[in-house]
Amino acid sequence: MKTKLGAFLVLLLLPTSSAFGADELNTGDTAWIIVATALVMMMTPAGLALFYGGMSRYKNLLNTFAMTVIAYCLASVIWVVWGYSLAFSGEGSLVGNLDALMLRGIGINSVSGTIPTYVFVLFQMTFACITVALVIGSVVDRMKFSSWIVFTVLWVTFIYCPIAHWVWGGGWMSQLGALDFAGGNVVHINAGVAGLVIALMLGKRVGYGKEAMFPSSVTLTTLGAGLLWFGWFGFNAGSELAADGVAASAFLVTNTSAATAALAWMAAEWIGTGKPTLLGIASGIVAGLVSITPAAGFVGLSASLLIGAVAGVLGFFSVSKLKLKMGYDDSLDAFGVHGLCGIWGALATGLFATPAITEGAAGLFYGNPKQLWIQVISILATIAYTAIGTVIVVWITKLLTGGLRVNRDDEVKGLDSSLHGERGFEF
Amino acid sequence: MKTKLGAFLVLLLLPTSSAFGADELNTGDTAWIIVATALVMMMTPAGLALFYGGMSRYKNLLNTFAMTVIAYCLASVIWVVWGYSLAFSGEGSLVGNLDALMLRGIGINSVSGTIPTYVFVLFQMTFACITVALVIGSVVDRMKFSSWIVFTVLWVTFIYCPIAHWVWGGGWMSQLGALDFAGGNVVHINAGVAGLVIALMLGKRVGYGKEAMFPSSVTLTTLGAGLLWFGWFGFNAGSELAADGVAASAFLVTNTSAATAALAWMAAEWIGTGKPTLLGIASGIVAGLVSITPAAGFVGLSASLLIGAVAGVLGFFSVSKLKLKMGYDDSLDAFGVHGLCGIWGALATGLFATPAITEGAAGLFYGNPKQLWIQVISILATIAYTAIGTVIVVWITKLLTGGLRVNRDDEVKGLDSSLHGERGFEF
Amino acid sequence: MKTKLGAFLVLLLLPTSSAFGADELNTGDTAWIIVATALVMMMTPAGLALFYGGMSRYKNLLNTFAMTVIAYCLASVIWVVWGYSLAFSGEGSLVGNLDALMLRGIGINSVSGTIPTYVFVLFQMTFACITVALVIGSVVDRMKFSSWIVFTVLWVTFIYCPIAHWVWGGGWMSQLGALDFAGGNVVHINAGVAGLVIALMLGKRVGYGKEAMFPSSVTLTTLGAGLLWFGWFGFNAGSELAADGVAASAFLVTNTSAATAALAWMAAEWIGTGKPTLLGIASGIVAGLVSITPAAGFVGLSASLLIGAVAGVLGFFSVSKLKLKMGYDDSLDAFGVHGLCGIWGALATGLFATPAITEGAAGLFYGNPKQLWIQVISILATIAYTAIGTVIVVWITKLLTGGLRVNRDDEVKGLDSSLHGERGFEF
Amino acid sequence: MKKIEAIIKPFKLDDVKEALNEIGIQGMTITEVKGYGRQKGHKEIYRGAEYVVDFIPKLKIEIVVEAARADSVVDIIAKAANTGKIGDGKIFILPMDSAVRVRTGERGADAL
Amino acid sequence: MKKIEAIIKPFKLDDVKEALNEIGIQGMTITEVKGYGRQKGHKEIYRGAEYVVDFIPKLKIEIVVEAARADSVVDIIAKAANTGKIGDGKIFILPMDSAVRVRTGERGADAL
Amino acid sequence: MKKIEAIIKPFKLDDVKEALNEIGIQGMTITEVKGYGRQKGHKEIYRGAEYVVDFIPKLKIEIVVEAARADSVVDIIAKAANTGKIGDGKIFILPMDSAVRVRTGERGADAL
Ligand SMILES: Nc1ncnc2c1ncn2[C@@H]1O[C@H](COP(=O)(O)OP(=O)(O)O)[C@@H](O)[C@H]1O
Ligand SMILES: Nc1ncnc2c1ncn2[C@@H]1O[C@H](COP(=O)(O)OP(=O)(O)O)[C@@H](O)[C@H]1O
Ligand SMILES: Nc1ncnc2c1ncn2[C@@H]1O[C@H](COP(=O)(O)OP(=O)(O)O)[C@@H](O)[C@H]1O
Repeated sequence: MKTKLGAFLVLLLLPTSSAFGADELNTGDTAWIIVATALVMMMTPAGLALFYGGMSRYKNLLNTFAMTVIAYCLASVIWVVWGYSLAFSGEGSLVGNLDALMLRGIGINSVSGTIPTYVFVLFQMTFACITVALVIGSVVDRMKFSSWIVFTVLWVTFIYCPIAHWVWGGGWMSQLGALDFAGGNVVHINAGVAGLVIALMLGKRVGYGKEAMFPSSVTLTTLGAGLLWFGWFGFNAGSELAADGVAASAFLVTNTSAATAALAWMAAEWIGTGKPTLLGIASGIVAGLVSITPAAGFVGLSASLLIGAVAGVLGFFSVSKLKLKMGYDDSLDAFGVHGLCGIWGALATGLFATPAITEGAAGLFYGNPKQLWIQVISILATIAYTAIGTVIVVWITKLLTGGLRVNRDDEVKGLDSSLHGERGFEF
Repeated sequence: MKTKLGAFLVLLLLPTSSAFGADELNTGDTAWIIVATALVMMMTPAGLALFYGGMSRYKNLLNTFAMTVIAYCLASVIWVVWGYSLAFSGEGSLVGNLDALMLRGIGINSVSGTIPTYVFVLFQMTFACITVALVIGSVVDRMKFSSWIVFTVLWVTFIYCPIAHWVWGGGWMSQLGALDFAGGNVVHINAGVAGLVIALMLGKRVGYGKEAMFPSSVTLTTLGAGLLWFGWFGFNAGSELAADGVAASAFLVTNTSAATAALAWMAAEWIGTGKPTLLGIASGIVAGLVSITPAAGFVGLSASLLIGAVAGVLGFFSVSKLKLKMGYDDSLDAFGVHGLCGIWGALATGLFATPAITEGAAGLFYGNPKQLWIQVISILATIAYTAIGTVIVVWITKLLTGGLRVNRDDEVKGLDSSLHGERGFEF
Repeated sequence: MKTKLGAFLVLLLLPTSSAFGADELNTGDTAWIIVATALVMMMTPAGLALFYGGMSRYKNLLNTFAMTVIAYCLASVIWVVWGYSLAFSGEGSLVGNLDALMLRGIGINSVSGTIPTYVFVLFQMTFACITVALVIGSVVDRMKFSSWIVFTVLWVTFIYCPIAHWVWGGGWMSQLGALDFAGGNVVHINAGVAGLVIALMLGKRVGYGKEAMFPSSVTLTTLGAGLLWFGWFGFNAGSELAADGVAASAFLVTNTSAATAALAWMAAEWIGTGKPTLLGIASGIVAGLVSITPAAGFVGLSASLLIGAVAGVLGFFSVSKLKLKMGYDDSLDAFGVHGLCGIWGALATGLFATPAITEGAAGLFYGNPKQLWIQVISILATIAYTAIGTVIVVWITKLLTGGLRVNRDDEVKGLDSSLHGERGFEF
Repeated sequence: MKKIEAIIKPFKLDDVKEALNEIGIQGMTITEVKGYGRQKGHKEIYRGAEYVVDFIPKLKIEIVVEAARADSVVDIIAKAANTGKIGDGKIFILPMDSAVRVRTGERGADAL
Repeated sequence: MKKIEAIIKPFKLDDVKEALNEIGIQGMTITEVKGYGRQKGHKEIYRGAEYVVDFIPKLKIEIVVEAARADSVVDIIAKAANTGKIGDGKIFILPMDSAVRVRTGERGADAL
Repeated sequence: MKKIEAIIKPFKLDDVKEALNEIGIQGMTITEVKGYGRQKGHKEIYRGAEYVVDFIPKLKIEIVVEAARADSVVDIIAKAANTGKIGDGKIFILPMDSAVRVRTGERGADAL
C-alpha cells in the first residue's frame, strides 16, 4: 500500500480528496478503508482458516484452524503494542523506532492522508496478521502448537516489521522506488520463502511421498478461496487508502487476474491429468490474487489478463511438478503459490506498470527498464533477509520450545486429537 | 439498477449528491458501491456455491461448486473484454456496440454519476456473473463440465448482454419505461427460464421420481442462503448507485421481504406436510429476495410485507406441487424460485411502485395502470427472448461438445469422482 | 450506540461531519453505516447460526440453525412494524409509543444525525435480531420450535424494546448517564440473563451431566466465531453512526479485546486441562467481543488489553467451573459468555472510560467514581427487568404452546429428525 | 439356521431388498464396507498426481434364515445383485447355532 | 468358542457395555449398521414430499467368548438391550474355530 | 472353507494388504469398526472437562479362503499387523458352508 508519502501524492492528484486538502478527514475514504480493514481481517480467521484447514488432512483440520486463528490474535496484539511502531515510526531506512509503542501519540483526531491514523494502523495490522498466517501452509500436520506460537511472536517482530518498514514505512526500498502496491514482497514472497525454510527445517511428514495426503475437505477449501477473493478487494483496492478511480482500477485487475488464473490452472491440469480438480481451480484463484497484489495499483486490464494466466500455469507447475522434483514437503504449498507467484507479480509490476494509473509508476514496457532492476533487487533482498532471518527465528524457537515437531505417534494419530483433544466433526 | 439516465435524475433529487453536481466523484457513494460490488461478487463463489452445492446430492457437491466458481470466472472475464461493451455502449435499442471492447475509453478519472466508471463496470459485472450461475440450479447432477463452460460463454454473450442492454443500457425496455430496479427481468426471470429450457433439453436425472434425492447438506445450503441475503443488500441497495435514502429504503424492503417470505414458506410447509424444514426456510429467504429485487427502489414497507408473503407461498407451491405436476426435473428449482418469484416481483413492481420513493415511478395502485402493462410486456419479451435464445445456445453447445450430458455410469457414480476425481469430504 | 442526542453531540465535535452541519446527510457516514448494518445482519443467520449450530450436538444441528434464522426473520419484521416505535418514538422514560408504527412519518429524505433515518432504523433492527437469537445458546437441544417462535415475538416486544428505549431511545438510563456504547446491557446482559432463566425453566437435557455432549462441529463453530468477529466491527464501530476517529478507535479496541481474550482463554484452559481446545479459542474470541461492546467508544488501547484478558479467563471459568458447580444446563453457555462477560464489560466501562475518546464520558480511573455506580445501577436494573420479564414471557409461551419442551423420545432421537424431518449432512 | 452375508454394489440395494421382500424376507442388516478384489478402483487426483483408490465402496447385507430357505435366498440375491460386470460381489453362507429376539426373548426360527 | 453378534438400538450401547463389564467381559467390537425389519423407519421431508427411510441406524456388537459363557452373555445382552418396543434387535450365536491375539500370538481362549 | 475376521489398527491396513497380496490373496472386505478392550481410549476435552473415549477406531478385515490356506493367512496377518503394543487386535477363524460369486454364479473355491 502507499507509503504516507505516496498517500499525499495521491491527494494532490484526486479531484475529490483534494477538495478537502491533505490531512483532512474524508468520510467516504474513511468509510471505505474501515470496511477494507474488516475485509482483510476476515481473510485470516475465516478465509485462510478454511482454505488451509480444508487442505490439511482430516486428523489435523482443527489444528490448522487453531494455528491460523492464534496467528491472527498474536500478530494483532503485537502490532498495536510494538509492531506498528517498528514498521512505521521514525526515519530509519532499515527499521522504525519505538516512539509509537502502544500507539503513543496517536489519538482519535490524528489523520493520515484523508483517514484517521487509527484506521491506517488497523489496515496495516491485518496485513501483518495474514502474512504470518500464510506461513502455516508449509508446516501443517507436524509442528508443535507451542512452537508455532513462539515462532509467530518472533517472526512478526523481527522479519515482518522490518520488511514492512522498508517498503511502506519510508525505508530503503521505498526510497529506491520499488513498486509494491499491496504486498508482493512484504506479504507473499516473505511468507512463501519463510514457509519453505521452515518446511525444510521441520522435515517431511511421516509417510510423505508414500501415501496420498488428500485434503480433508475441498468443499471448505473452495469456500475459503471464495472468502479470500472477497477479502482481497479490501486488500488490494483498500491499499489505495481512498475511494477513488485508482482503487476501482485495483479492484478491476484483482478480479480479472484471479478469474484468469483459475481458468489457466484448470486448463493446465485438465491437459496435464485429464481432469480439472476443484482444488486446482481454488488454488488458481489464490495464485492469481497473489500475483496481482504488488501490481494492483499500477497495471491495466490487459496486463492483468496476462499476469493471471501466467500465475495459473506457474502455480500448477510449481505444486505438481517442481515440488515433487525438489522433494521438499511444502504441505499446502505456501511457497509454491505465494512465494513463486509473488515473485512473478513483483517482476510483472516492473514490466507492466503504467503511469496512466499511478503517476510516475512506469515499468519496462512503458519506457522504464530501470524499474525492472529495482524490482529484482527488492525481490532478492526480501528473499535473502527472510530466508536468513527465518532460519535464526526457527532456530531460537526450537531452543525455547524443545524441538519444533510433535512426536511420531502424535503425528500419526493426528494433531487434533493429540494437541487439542478434539475432532473436526462429531457425526 | 438505474440506467445512467436514471442515475442523473437521482443526482438532481438528492441534497448531498447534488452538492457535488452530476459526474463529479463522491467518495461516500464510491465507498458504498465498491463495497456493494464486493458483496455481490461474494454471492456467487461463496453464497450460491454453498446454496446450490448443499442442495445437490453428495456425489455431485464439488461439481456444483466447480460449475458455480467457473461460471463466475468466465463471465467476469467476458464482461470486461466484450460483455460490458455489448450491454452499455452505443445508442442501439436492441444491443450495444463494440466501442468499449477491453473497456477502451475508460480510465481512472472516468466518472458515471458520482462514482468512477470502473466501479459501475464492476458492479454490473457481478450481475452478469451471478445470473448465469443461477442457471446451474436447473442442470446439476448430469451436465458435462465442458458443456457448461461453452454454454456459459455463449449465454452471457448472446442472452445476458442484450437483455441487460434493453433494461439498463438505454435499450428499448428502458425507453418503454419498464421498471426493474435490480434485475427481475435481467437476472431472475432470465436465469429461471433459461434453466427450465436447459433442464428440459437435458432430460431428467437417472432415478428422478423414483428415489428421493436428498440435499448433501442443508447446513451448507442455509449458510449459503445467509451469505446470499448478506450480499443481496449490495445487489439491491447498491443498485441505487449512491449512499442515500433510496438505497436505505431498498435495504429496508429487501430485508423485510426476505424475512416475510421465509416465514410464509415455513408456514405453508408446516401446514402442508406437518413439519417446517430448514431447507424450506432457506428457500423462502431466497424467494423473498428474488421477488423484491425488481421492486427494491420503488416500493414501500407495507408492499414489501405483501410481496414477501406471496413469494414464500408461491415458491413452496411451485417446487412442491407444480414441479411434480408438470414433471420437469428442475434439480435445485432455479425456475421455481427465480423464474416464478421473479415474475411475481416484476408484476408487483407494476402494482406497488410509489413516487414517494423514486420520483415518477408509479404503479397501478398509485394511479398508473399503464405501468402494469409495461411490466407485463417486459416480462413476456424477456421470457420469449431467453427461451428461444437459450434453445439455440444449448443446441450449439451440444454440437460443440458432443452432447450435453455425462454418460449413465458417470452420473450414477457421481460427477465429483467421474469429472473431477475428488470427494467433498475426506473423513 | 449513541442516543440521537449523543449523535448530535458527536456531530458538533467532529470536524468533517460538522462541516456538513447537523441533520444533513453525509454520504461517507451513510456508506459506512449501511455496510455496518449489513455486517451486523450477517452475524445472526451466518455467524451465530454456525457458532451455535456447531456447538450443538449433531442431531440438533439444523434445529439450532432454524431457531437462529427464524429468530432473525421474526425480530426484523416485528422491528419495522412496531418494535422500532416502542424503542425510539416519544419522550417516555420507560418505553416509547406507537407513533412510528410501520415506520409512519419516516421517508427517504428523513435524516438522523448525518445518515438517513431508515439506515438508523435498520442498524437498530439488526441489534434486536441478534439479541433474541443469542438466547438460543441456553435452550438448544430440547425446546419446541413452536414455543421458540412464540417466545421470540413476546420477548422482543416486551423485554428487548423497553430496554433499548431506556438506553438508546432517550429513556431513564440514558438520562441517568449510563454508558453502553454498543449493547452491554441491552444486548449481552439482557440475552444472557434471559437465557439462564429459560434454561432453568426448561430443565436439563436428557443425559446432562452423565454423558459428554460434544459439539457437532468445532470447525463450523470456529468459522462462526470468525464471521461474528468480522461482523462485530459493524456492531461496535458502527455504533458511532459515523466514519470518524471514534469509530476507528472502537474498531481498534474491539479487535484487541477479542484477540487478547482468545489468548487468555487458551492459556487458562491449557494450564487447567493440559490442552488448548479450538472450542476454547473460539469462545474466547466471543467473550472478548462481548466484554468490549459497552466500552468500545469510551476506552483506549491499554484498557482493551485488560478487558480482553479478564474476559477470557472469566469466560473459561464460568463455563468450565461455575456452570458445573451451580448445576444449571446452559447448553451453549449464552449466560456464561454473554451474561457474565457483558456484566464485566459494563463495569469496565465505568472504570476505564476516558474523555480522550468521547468527550464527557469518564470512568473511575479518570476521576469520575460516580460513573461506576451508574453502571452498577444500570446492570442491576437490566438483570431485574429481564429476569422477571422473561419468567412471565416464558410462562405465557408455555400456556400458548402447551409446554415448552419436546417429548423425551423426540429429544433422544434428535430435533432435526423429529421436528424438521431432515439431517445436517447426507454423506 | 444359516447366516447369509452378501457383498454387493451399493446401487443394487433396492433391487435386492425388493426381491427379498417378494419371497417374504422381512429382516436384514446392512453395513457399509470397502471391497478389495479384481475390480479396479477409481482414480483420485491430488496436486496433478493420480492415485488409485483400490478399496471400493460396497454394501454388506446380512440375513439370518432357517437352513431350509438359505439356498433360495442366495439365488434370489445372486440374481438381483447381478450386473455381469466385475465387482458384483460375493455371497457367503455361514452356519449358525441360534438366534434370539431381544424384545421377546424368543429363540430360534421364531426370533427372525 | 462362540461368536455372538447382537444388533441393538444405538442408545442402548452404554447399558449393554456396563452389563457386560459386570460379568467380566472386557472386549467387544462395535459396528454402525442399518437395520431393516418390522420397525418402521422415520420420515424425511424434501420439497414438501415425505419419504420413509426404512433403514434404521443400529449398532452391531460382536463378542467372542468361550462356548461355556455364551448363554449367559446372550442373556445379559438381551436384558440390557430390551426396551420392549419393536426394533430392539436380535442376537445371533455363531460357531467359531479359534482366535488369535495379534500382539502375542496367543491362541484360543487365551487370545480373548 | 474358512472365514477369517481380523480386527487391526487402521494404520496397519496397507502392511496387511501387501503381505496378503504376496501370498496371492486378491480379495478382502474391510469395515470401519470401533473396538473396546484392554487398550485405553484417547481423551477428549469439552468445556474444561476430560472425557475418555473408550471405543477406539479399528478396521475389520474379512477374508474367505479355502480351509487349507486359513492358517497361513492367519499367520501372515498376525505378523503384518503386529506392533507389540496393546490394542493390536484379534483374528477370528469361523467355519463356512460355501460361497457364491454373484457375477458368474460360481460356487465354492471358484467363487473366491
Ligand atoms: N476372498 C474374499 N473374502 C472376502 N471378500 C471378498 C473376497 N473376494 C472378494 N471379496 C469381496 O467381493 C467384492 C467383489 O470382488 P471382485 O473380485 O472385485 O469382483 P467379483 O465379485 O466379480 O469377483 C470385493 O470388492 C470384496 O469386497
Ligand atoms: N433375518 C434377519 N437377519 C439379520 N438381521 C435381522 C433380521 N431380522 C431383523 N434383523 C435386524 O434386527 C433389527 C430389529 O428387527 P425388527 O424386526 O425391526 O424388530 P424386532 O427386533 O423387535 O423383531 C432390524 O433392524 C435388523 O437390523
Ligand atoms: N472378546 C472380544 N470379542 C470381539 N472383539 C474383541 C474381543 N476382545 C477384543 N476385541 C477387539 O480387539 C481389539 C483389541 O483388543 P485389546 O484388548 O484392546 O488389545 P489386545 O488385542 O492387545 O488384546 C479391541 O479394540 C476389540 O475391537
